[in-house]
Amino acid sequence: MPAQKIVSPERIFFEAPREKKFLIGNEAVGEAIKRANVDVVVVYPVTPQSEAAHVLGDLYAQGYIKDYYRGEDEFNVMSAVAGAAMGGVRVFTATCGPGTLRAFEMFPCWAGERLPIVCAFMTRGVNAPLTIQPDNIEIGWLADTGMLIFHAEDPQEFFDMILKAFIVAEQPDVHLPVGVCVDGFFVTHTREIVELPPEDEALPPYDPSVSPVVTMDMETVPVRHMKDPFVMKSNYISYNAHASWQQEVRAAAERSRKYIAKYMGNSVEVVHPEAEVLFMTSGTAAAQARVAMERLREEGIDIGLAKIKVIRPFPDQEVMEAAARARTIIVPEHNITGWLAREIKSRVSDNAKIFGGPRVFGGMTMPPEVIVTETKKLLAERGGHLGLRRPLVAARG
Amino acid sequence: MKLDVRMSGLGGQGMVTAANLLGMAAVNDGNYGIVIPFFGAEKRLAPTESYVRISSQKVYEKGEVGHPNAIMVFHPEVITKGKCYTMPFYEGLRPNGLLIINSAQPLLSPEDARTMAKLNVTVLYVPASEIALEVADTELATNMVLLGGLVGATDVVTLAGLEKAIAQRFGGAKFIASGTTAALDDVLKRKYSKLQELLGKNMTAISKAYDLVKAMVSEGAPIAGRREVTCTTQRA
Amino acid sequence: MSTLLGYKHDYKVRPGPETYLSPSAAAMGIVLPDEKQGLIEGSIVPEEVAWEEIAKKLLAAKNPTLFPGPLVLWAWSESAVAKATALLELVAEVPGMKIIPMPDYRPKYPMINPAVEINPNHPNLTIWHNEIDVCAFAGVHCHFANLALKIIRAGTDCYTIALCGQRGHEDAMITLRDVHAAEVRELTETIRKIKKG
Amino acid sequence: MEALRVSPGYEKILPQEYQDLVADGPFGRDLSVKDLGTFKELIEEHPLCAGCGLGLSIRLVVASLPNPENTVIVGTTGCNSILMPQLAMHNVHALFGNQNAVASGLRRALRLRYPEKNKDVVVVAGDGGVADIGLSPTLHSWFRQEKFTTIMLDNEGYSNTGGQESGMTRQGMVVNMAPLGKKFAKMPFHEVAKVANCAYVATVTPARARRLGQMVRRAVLVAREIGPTYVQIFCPCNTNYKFAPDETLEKSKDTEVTEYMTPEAQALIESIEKKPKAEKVQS
Repeated sequence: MPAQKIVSPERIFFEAPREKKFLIGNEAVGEAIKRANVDVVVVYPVTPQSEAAHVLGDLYAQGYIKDYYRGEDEFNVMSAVAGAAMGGVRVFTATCGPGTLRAFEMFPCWAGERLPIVCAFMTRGVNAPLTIQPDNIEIGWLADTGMLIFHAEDPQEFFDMILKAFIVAEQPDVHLPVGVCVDGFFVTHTREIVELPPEDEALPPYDPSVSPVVTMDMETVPVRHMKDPFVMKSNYISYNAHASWQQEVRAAAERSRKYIAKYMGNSVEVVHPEAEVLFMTSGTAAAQARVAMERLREEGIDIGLAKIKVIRPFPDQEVMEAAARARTIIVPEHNITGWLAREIKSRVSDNAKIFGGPRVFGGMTMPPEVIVTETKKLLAERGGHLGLRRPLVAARG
Repeated sequence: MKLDVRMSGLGGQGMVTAANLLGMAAVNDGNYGIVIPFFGAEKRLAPTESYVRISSQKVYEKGEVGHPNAIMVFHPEVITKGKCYTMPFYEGLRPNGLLIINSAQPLLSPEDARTMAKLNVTVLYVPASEIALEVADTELATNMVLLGGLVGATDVVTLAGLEKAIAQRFGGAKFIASGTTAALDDVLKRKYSKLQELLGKNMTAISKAYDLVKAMVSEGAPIAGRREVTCTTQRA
Repeated sequence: MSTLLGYKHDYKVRPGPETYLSPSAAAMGIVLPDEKQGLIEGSIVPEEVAWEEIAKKLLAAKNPTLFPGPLVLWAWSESAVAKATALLELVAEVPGMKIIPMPDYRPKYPMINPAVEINPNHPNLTIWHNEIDVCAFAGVHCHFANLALKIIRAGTDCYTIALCGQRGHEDAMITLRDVHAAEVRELTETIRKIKKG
Repeated sequence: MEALRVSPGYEKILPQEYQDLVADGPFGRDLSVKDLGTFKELIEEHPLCAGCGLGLSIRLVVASLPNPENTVIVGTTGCNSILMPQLAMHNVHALFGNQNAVASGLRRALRLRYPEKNKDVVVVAGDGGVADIGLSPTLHSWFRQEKFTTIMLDNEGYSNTGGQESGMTRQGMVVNMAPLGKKFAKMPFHEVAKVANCAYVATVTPARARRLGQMVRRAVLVAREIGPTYVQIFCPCNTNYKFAPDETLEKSKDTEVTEYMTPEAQALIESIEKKPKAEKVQS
């Protein structure tokens, strides 16, 4: 490995010259970790994350990561990185689908323990029947763990979000785990142009001394400390302590908004904000919707796109603002539950105008043609009472 | 400029490598490329596909190419025995598109041939495995020959861009490949004592097919629209 | 997140008792101050304004109390000792100001002696027992300070002040951020000035 | 020990128990079980049942640590975890059964941050936590040769949840969830530890307090230098097995005291124990 110099996060994120590479998402993970000054990685292989797990091993062999091992399963991987984070070092891991579910007990535990762990989720479907294919149903489940959740559209965004996740996570007033999610295969195995800052520059190291909780090293005061103390005596005081603790975890997520805005810009990217029809979506569904949007606009349909990059903390204000202008909102998703449509509908008061779909899952691709067709069908049905400024091209004969 | 390519073959024939090289070549030319492998747990000799989208504009679309402009068939059994992920193998092929088949002689059924004719598709037979054996002394270069054929027919990337891509892919820089692909890489690298030799042989295979296909195109006449073209080597 | 059914805007961080389970101020839209700023009852002000308000509150209190936490009670670093020393000077400047420590964060078993210590899981017991009307937190790890400040707001009428070494506490009625020894001394100086009139 | 030095001017403000800890605590003093009663212990009050053998065992374990000022305890769900908040040391409760995975990460982190100090990590967990729900991380940490000690407090069942059968319950015992008597033998876990390449394995009881202390100390020192170590402490639960609190010590004698060590561990122990105490390295 080249000798790395420590530079400011701003330098890496915004200022350093970038070089074009042609990478798959799993390689982009390695490129991010190479520059992230990570101390400990523990990881377990699971398709489609495995290549990233290999790359992380290579980075350990090259000296970019100080300690690394293949854990015994995802629950214990998430436990091991928690232990390392409690010991005051920067950690990273990655999993997906069945691994996410196997590990699940640890995610609210990370948040409750205020551990700034960054975990990549290369989402995939869950059994049964067996699948290894893309499907982001797990993001909906992760959303209520107390973790911050980002959703990247492509390898470039995956790279940038992972690096930025460390800096957002480690703010003393935030200090929460961050899940950086992508749609498995569509990002992990897709090769695209990724622009990278120099590999001889790295983020400043994690500083455990500004942690809002006690680092478990017998150096941090107070030495009389259990992480985390039981507040489970059967009385009102204990219940209130636990309730307040949960609120504080959510409050920390609220505080992250300032840093997310600073480092990641808007949590919602809007294209054609004035449009009367809006795709509101996330991840690779946004990529597919971009293509569908262009085709529909070529046909004269006034349609735009709002891509939601941050799922937690959910960008309520930005979503409400984007939604306010549109008369019809369509939410394409890569899962059967429609967790994103649910999130959006719960924020927008006139939510009868929000349509969840099209949805594909189980590994199916979402061809832009399908989004185009479904959109036209919907608009044809709604056209009459939409008060559209001009007639729609209806697909239905 | 925009070209969507689907490559169909059997696991181990280098569809993913070819797709990567094509995408890398496009990027080397200053264009945009997006390469998608077939997502599966399938193994060697199992039906496999890979996909490339090339454009002068940024490409957003992910997932398999459902409506290709060009289909490359790496193994005759994709057609004759239906060993193909997409059924039939030409499903979604756009009108006026291109179909390149690794075969010395025509093997489309009369029915498929009629369908291709109706779509005004150019069907190009290239004896890629034979050429690979002849110029590179290994069938593992079949993918290179087919790439040469595609470029000869479409000029979607430059030969210089492709040559650079081959150096990037095999030139020792870290490249993340699946376990099986990595194993086949090792076979190739063992075959040639020097890396330069491997790069040279690959490029020769590409050029050979490129020249053959170019030669089939009469001066100034576009290849699209010709019905069935059989490229033959001198030996064949 | 909240047991309050009101709108987020216009939320003020004021002495309680507020409700059965108070919301966190962050959930009610209160944001932390930036550098050189403070927060008074949820509103951002220049830090000098916050110093002055803290000084007034402490001087007007019947029973002002400093709650020093582990980060200043224990001499684990030079800056910790410096802040601890500066805090003692501040306490000396406020007539009748007491010190009740928060030596650690574990729930006390079998019972706490609220006369001699405060605990983040049930800080209200110490507030009630000592009839504390204005308190200042310093040197408490931020997570535990927030727990305590919120529980105090929920169940007592105590006015809370946070002298935070990090980014501040929106759950306090007045918070400063980046408070180290020098900043404590600035505050002490403000107290002296106000005492002089 | 810097973390237990009082800031000037605050000495008298601290509650008495902290003043005692500062003045008479065991940190940096190389004390052992035989010194009990002469120093402020790291665990005193606790909410466990009267006569609890597990509470006594933890008291003895903590008093035997060679380096308490640099030791972090990792526990797990169970009766022991009800006691742990009272422990005057850094100790971790993450979840039920993941203690050896947490300890693996923690030990590696502390080694990275303090390469010059002997930061010891000691797992203290019940039989259900170690051998049932935590079996995989326990064994894998041993196979990986993680350098920390695992101490099982074997009370032969799940006491915290109300007295259910565990893998360590003896065959034939009628307890909750084994209404017809436990149908298979007590897991031979100390034998498992040897097969899984632990460098030091001991079984003991709080009835043999000084021997327990010696074994814990040896286990921690071997783990620091060589590899994983395991101590199994038999401390039956008087509440669930329904004997009187004052019978605990008598009942806990019902086990074999055994000690196993690899030749490498034996050499290390001999080299340490033949040195006079004053020469021992303290950090």
